[in-house]
Amino acid sequence: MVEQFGIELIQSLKNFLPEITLTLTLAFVIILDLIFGRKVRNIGAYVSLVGLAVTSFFTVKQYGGTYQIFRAMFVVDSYSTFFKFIFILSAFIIIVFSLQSYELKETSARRRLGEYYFLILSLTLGAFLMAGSVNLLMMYLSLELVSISSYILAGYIKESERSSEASMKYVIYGALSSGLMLYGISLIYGLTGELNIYAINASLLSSGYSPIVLLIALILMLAGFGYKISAVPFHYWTPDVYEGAPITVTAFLSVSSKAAGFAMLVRFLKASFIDRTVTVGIEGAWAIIQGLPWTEIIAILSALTMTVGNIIAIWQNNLKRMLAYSSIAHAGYILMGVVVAQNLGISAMLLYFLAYLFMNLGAFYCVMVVAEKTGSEDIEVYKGLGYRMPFLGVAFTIFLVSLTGIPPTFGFVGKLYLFSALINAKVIWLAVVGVLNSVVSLYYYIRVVRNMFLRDPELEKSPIALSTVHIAVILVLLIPTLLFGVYFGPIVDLAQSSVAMFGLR
Amino acid sequence: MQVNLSMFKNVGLEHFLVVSAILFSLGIYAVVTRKNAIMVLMGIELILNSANINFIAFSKYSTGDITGHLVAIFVIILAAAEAAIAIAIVLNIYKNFLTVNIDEIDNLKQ
Amino acid sequence: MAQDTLILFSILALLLPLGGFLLLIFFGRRLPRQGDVIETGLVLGSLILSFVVFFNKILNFPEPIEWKFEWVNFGFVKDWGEMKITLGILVDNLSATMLVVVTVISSLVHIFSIGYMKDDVRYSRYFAYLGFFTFSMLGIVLTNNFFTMYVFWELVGVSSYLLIGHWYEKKSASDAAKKAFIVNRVGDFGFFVGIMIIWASLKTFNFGEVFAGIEQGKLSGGLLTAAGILVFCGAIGKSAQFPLHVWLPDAMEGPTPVSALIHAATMVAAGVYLTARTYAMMTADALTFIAYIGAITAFIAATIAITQTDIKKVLAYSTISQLGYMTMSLGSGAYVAGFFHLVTHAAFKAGLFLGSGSVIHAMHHALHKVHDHHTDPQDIRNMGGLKKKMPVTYYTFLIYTLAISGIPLTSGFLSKDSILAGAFAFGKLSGHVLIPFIGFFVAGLTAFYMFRLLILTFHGEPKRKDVFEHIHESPKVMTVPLVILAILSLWFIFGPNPFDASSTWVEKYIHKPRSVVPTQQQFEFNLPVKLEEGAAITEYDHALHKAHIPAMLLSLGMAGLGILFAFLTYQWGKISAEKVANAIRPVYTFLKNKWYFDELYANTFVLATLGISRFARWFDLKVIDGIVDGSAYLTKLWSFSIGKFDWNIIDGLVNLVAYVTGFFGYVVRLLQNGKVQTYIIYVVFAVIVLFYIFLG
Amino acid sequence: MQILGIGILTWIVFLPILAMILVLLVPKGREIWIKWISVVATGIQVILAVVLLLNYRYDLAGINTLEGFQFVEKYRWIDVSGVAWFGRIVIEYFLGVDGLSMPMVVLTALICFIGSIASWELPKAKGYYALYLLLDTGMMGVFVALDFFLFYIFWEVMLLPMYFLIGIWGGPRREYAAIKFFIYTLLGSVLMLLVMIGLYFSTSIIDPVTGEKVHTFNMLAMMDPKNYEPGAIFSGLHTTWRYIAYIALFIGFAIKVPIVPFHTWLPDAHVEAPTPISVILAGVLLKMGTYGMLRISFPIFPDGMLKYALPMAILGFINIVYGALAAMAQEDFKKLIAYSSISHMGYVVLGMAALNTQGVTGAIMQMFNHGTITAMLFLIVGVLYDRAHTRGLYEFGGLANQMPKYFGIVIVAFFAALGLPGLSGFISEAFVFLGAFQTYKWIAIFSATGVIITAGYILWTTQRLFFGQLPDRWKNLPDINARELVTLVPLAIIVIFLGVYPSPLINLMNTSVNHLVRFVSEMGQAGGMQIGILP
Amino acid sequence: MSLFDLAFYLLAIITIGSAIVVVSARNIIYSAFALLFTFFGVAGLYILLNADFIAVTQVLIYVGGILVLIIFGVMLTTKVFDVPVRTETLHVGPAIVITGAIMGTLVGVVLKTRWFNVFNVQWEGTTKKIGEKLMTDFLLPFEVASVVLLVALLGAVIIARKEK
Repeated sequence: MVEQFGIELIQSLKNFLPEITLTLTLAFVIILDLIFGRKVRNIGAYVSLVGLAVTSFFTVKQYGGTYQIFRAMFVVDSYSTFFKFIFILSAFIIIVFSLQSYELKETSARRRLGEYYFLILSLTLGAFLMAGSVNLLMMYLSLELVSISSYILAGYIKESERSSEASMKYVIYGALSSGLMLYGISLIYGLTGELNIYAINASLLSSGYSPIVLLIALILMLAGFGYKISAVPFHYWTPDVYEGAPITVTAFLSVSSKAAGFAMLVRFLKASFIDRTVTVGIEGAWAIIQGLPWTEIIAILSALTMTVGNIIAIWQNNLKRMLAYSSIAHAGYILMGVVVAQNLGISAMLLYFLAYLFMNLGAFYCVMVVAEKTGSEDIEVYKGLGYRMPFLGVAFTIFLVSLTGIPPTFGFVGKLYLFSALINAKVIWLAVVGVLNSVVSLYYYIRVVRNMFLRDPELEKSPIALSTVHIAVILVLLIPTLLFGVYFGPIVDLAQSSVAMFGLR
Repeated sequence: MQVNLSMFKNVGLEHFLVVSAILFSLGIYAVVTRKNAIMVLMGIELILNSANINFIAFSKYSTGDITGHLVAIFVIILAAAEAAIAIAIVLNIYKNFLTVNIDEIDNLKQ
Repeated sequence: MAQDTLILFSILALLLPLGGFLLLIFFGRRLPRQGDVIETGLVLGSLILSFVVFFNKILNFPEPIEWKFEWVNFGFVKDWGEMKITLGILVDNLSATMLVVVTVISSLVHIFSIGYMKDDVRYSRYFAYLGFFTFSMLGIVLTNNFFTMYVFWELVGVSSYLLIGHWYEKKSASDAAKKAFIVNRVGDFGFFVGIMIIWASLKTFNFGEVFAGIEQGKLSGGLLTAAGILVFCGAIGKSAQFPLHVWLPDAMEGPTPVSALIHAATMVAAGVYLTARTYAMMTADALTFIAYIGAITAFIAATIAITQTDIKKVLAYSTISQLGYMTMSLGSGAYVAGFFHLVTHAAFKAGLFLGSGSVIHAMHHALHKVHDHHTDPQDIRNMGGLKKKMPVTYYTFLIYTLAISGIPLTSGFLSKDSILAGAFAFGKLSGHVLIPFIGFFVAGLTAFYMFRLLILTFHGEPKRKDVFEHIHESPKVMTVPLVILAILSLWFIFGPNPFDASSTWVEKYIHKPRSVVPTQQQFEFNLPVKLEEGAAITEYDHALHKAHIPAMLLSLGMAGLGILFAFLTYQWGKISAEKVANAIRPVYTFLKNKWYFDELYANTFVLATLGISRFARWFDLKVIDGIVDGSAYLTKLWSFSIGKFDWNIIDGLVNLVAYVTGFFGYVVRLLQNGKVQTYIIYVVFAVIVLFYIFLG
Repeated sequence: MQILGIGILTWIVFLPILAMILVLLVPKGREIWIKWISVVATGIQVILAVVLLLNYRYDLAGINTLEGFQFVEKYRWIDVSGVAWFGRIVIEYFLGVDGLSMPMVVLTALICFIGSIASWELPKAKGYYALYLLLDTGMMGVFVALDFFLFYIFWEVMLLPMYFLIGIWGGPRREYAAIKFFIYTLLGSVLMLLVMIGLYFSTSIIDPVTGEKVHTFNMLAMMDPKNYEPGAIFSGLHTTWRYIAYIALFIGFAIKVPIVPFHTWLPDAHVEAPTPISVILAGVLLKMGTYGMLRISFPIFPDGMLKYALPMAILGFINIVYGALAAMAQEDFKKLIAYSSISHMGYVVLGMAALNTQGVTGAIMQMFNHGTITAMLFLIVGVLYDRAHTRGLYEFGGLANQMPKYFGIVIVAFFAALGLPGLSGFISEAFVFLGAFQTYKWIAIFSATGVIITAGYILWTTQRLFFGQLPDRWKNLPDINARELVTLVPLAIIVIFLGVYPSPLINLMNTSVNHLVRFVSEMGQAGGMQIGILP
Repeated sequence: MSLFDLAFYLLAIITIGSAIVVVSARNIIYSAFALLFTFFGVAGLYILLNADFIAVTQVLIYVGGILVLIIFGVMLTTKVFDVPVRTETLHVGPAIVITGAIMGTLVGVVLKTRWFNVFNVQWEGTTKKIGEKLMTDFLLPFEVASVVLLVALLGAVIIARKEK
């Protein structure tokens, strides 16, 4: 028994290489920082970049296979691998951001850079685990790992009141939601006697269950997920934290932890609450289990999320806060992909995440650069900016246009596929809400563009130079945003083949 | 809702669940009402405890295996970790604001 | 001479003036003498050509000659067949005659203008426009289909617009031009609707094919009548028939030769020509309508003319009344007579205008000499006794006046007499006795006011001695046309016998077209009845024949009376005009103010249109944009109540949505109060709500 | 036919993009190069359009048959070899012209060329011309795209450049106008997007290459009922969803046309935009709405078209009369012209609603003619505004003597606008009415009253501007200069030529038009529906 | 009424009563000490559910760790000695409403549901089983937990330590 378990363990470890690499990297980061931190300030960053590179190498090798490891605690499949790509990419980009972030340079944070990168990596590790875990306990653990890392990151600039306030709100809010989630888990455990989502599904189908308890459990768990993906009405922390946290962290949270939350949510719903015995007419559609209308719940959350996010965003004059609300709205869009309960929706969701990665990070980066040059995130400082730094102006415009979802940008393709999913599933009302929302969103995105180009600079008129690094980073984000906007075949292919989850069609 | 009066005799699963439910609610009450950040943390601890009671009770009565216990252990561990972080953050808040009353800490809004 | 040559000539006649126009409009100022000679020469050229065409047609070709070409082709169209529009030229006796009339008058006016417009600021432009007009007019004459008819119809409208507004520095001039165009547009609107009916039901514009189609019964009943009347609406506009006659008097703002050419001789007669062209498709009801319109017009205009004091206004109203005459005669079935009157009237009315022109010219210069720039050179109350100073003008003017009053030995006598005969017969047969009655009454009125004009202008003592000193006879270039026109207004031009209209070449060569209307829609007395002598003649022809002599006598009587009264009043002063006027003051003022037509229209149609258009604008700005913008008041109130909100960006449709979204945004935003525990309450609350929503 | 191995349509569409790149590369202080590059590029575009015209085959119909299209370029653009549960996704790069698009292509090339000359004096030339050329590509693409997705891309690509062109180079209220334009159009196009996706899922064709079932955005495929999958949202005829889709599309296009009551963006946009952009807006952009209806709404939703033909005709009537009346009350020259545009586009709508050869031919001719005429009008306004810096109609008078050449041109344009025979405007209006009358007697008659009102405000404007006494402040207004003449005279020539001899234009389109009319009416009648219920 | 039942009710009353004190006491110190009793009560309940190991862990970690931590927190963030440490409460009204709602719902559901209630296993000593499970099935969570603790540790230090 023991040696048999040993073999099993070896197998598991083989397929666990990316996570192991990450873990080792974060250990290295902290150690090397202790040793060389004085001399090479950014050693942590370089180490983590290398580590991420290695991780991505292993991840690429993993792509396509589906394994279940560590005694059905964790799976490796295309779905999780796709998300891992996203986490790696965003972590990579964020670290590059952080290398130039004035917030980290000019505050006490500069003395804690090693730990900063350590936390970035630990968050990424948590996200990896979230993407792959198929056991409620594992889900809870990895969620907590992500949360704890992000609490600290949010409050990373200790002396800044905004930052620490953000972290405090975050921790209280997060702790409560994870508490609710845990209670939900406990109910499910009681109902099915299982923690593994496949087993849960099996027992739900085999032996009867009380839909009421299941409903409570689901809603309580949604509180947990909803808080991670900041879906209305669990979104309240988002604007405050996003505004308070250092901008690099905000950008990171807006992509990585959101994506992780979605990865976990979708896997959980799809694995536990569908009826695999029934076959549906449409290819790639799932049958929902009896008595639990979770698609409706998600649909309502989605509509609420995008609408609320957009209409509040209209009011924001602080760019960071505006982007926070816009990220809420985007969570709403992405949820549309879940509503349809079809693989098409999931592929659309994956596609959108890729788009969202580039355009959102791009927008945040532009805000960061501007904040660095002008010292403010207020929309006022953007007046005439398009003439003071034309390149950034144009790039920012393109990112915003992409966020609005106007061709020929990647954002449009993402939206196109989300709406396609909805219409294919005949959920027209939500599609209409969606498109109207994207019109509404134009108001506040275009507001920035207007200030940049249609207004003349008031205080400063002198042009602002961008360093080559800035330009390079922007290009890295800009080129995909445009290229995939006109030629998205391969990406769509990737996204569609990445919906394959372990043990599911 | 009809409740069989026999419940007051032989204590069973439901009793523990009810206790945990009450603890849960009290926890939420604490989280919502108490101004002091630390009290809020206490409330959260109550919630976690209630969840734990569920796990243990279920694993005794419903599933009959030990899994619940393990979950409980991990929950306790995480509770500790969370508490540590939370307290640290609260201390930091205290450094910056010289108060730990959450409602006075609302610079970030709207 | 072959047919194609004939066609070729007529096309040339058509195009020469156009060439002149293009030449002058582009290079006018650089040409010698600003190109007036060139233009005149070209028109004379087309005059000669049209004479050639005329005689050839009359003598060699009894049948109409038509030349078609395919203009556009829509290809093969579902349930229509091959849809195409063919245009072309139709030369029959009618158009040939008209061709001559137009070119003659036109060239004479050209020549006259050389003198009259001598030192005008836009001399070349003036001649260019004249050329353009001649071209368009000839187009109307020569066309063989409704489409091009409409096209040239509008084009003459434009040229008249340009010429009326020739002195556009004067507001009155540009106003008159505008008025003329728009009023005409109203008529043309009807004309176009008529064309639409014809096209929709007969699938062709060509006159011949249209008539053939009607004969096959493709278009009949009320729709046919409607089509007829609607087409006639064009005539109402152009020929200034009641109720659209108001533009013509104002049109006198243009240079006098223009009035002579366009607003007396040719263009306004185009309406009559159109009615004659489409005569075959007119049903009985349509004809009655036409007859009454004509009669009413004739009467109204005549009554107004009595009271006018502006020499050109008098002539203008007489023109309207004469046009009413023609229309009436067409309506009452005297087809040939109507057209005949058109021809004769063209000559003497042009003459009258040119004569008045020469008077005005003289007056103008005289007034200029005495540095009097306030007196109106056109007001007959300042004239008188000009007979001695400008004899040529006077005697020619006299001949015209006799002609228009229908005194024997003049062309007017012949045509007018047969018109009245026609009216007489019509009244007798159809029972519409009002028509002949008005006819005769107006004959008298005409004689009266024309002689009033003549007397006041030329006879008696000059009213302004000082001016009178400087009056001179106009130069040759102006008097020669007068003489020619005077000759043209005599009987022998048309026929040997001054008392028998039927002996004239007009009556010989121009025949009433056979009606294609279904018999039940014709007057029964127009249906051919077999009489003993082989020829199929209608009851109407019979009555007409019998009506000649009485009509002649009666009309002579009326004219005589009119002239008598004129002399009694203005020459010998036996009757005091003032007394009469005072006696019937209300009537007098009513007539003096032209029956208040202008005021009526100004206060109804014009006002309404402007009102509606203002409303439309207001509606756009306030209501639609208001709905869109969210009305200003609310917006202000709102932005006041919620503090600063960037209305620049979220504006527009934008505003309504923004207004709504903004509202919700504001409400929802209030929830975001920065207190984490409040958030938590919401969350827990939401959880409970969600639960209970999905429980049921 | 190809140039350097690349299809001519690709050239004509993407030439401006190349020029744009060149423009962006031009170093600072070399503004003149930028101008020349753009003018030359657009000029070449015109030449290419002429080449197309010369090689155009008049006997091909197009509309719904691939072989009926000319200069076709059809490549797989996006081809997602599918996963089991979701067939293949095929988006084609599919260009081609037929009788509907050919006139529009010529028009676009011409107007863009003239516009680029007219833009000569504008500041910030680099940004301006870059955006201008991008806009050019967008418009040209819309008219030649035969793949709905491609069409949509081009459609949307125009938005942003237009927003900037109005917003940066516009008049005092430019921001408002720009955003209004942007929001309106986006609102319309998102509706279009939904319909497009719905169609995409409803239709599927057999891939000739692999023989498998393929979803496609190919418009021609969407026009064929056989390609609709049973049970799909838009399958069948006369279903509620199809009607809803038709209306959604209609609104999407109506906003561009614009049809009352979606028109209020137009006066603002036109008035605020700089002259060349107003020219582009009125000359080309408005046509895209009506073109979209002819190219997409009618053939794909013939049932919806027939069901809502009567309301459409009524809307056309409202446009004509309402626009004319509103124009009459304006005191700003440019605003007046803007409203006259609304009125004139009403003729197009009426003609299309008639759905017979003459009506549709008239409509397309009106699209072309209005393009040229209104371009002239806006240029004319521009000429005056550049000199006087005001557009108040009440402030002028007696210009006829001051600026005779200008007066001459204006008279041509004005008379063309009021539909004077012999000028192109008349022909199209006449055909529209003749066509409409066969279907809707009374609507046609009522609409014809618009002609009178038009005459009213045109002549009134002429009088205000040119007649009467010249105010002293304008004593030294220079007459129209050479560059402006270069922009105006070609248009004037076209207007006159087409007014006298419209056959070239008609022959260009009538095969296609006949085909379209037959196709739509037969398709619709298949569902037992026919047009022409007299109101 | 067996001894088991008696014990249960006793512990339940202790737990809930002290919990009520926790949430309602005005003085933080009181609530802190009430929390102590709650934890003990819960531990007792664990023993009733024969989860001996968990009970011990509860006592060790909660009482020995978390509670001490909390009290430290209280000490560090309130001036204990000069003024009595009071904390006000806010929006009690809504709080009572939602708490009542939740409690009612949960209790109701708990009592109404027919739970999968078959076993009544009596473990003697769960420690060994837990150990085995921990090393086999729950190996991954175990490792992850260690990472979580590491992160927490580091984070706490980062945030709490004084900047020099």
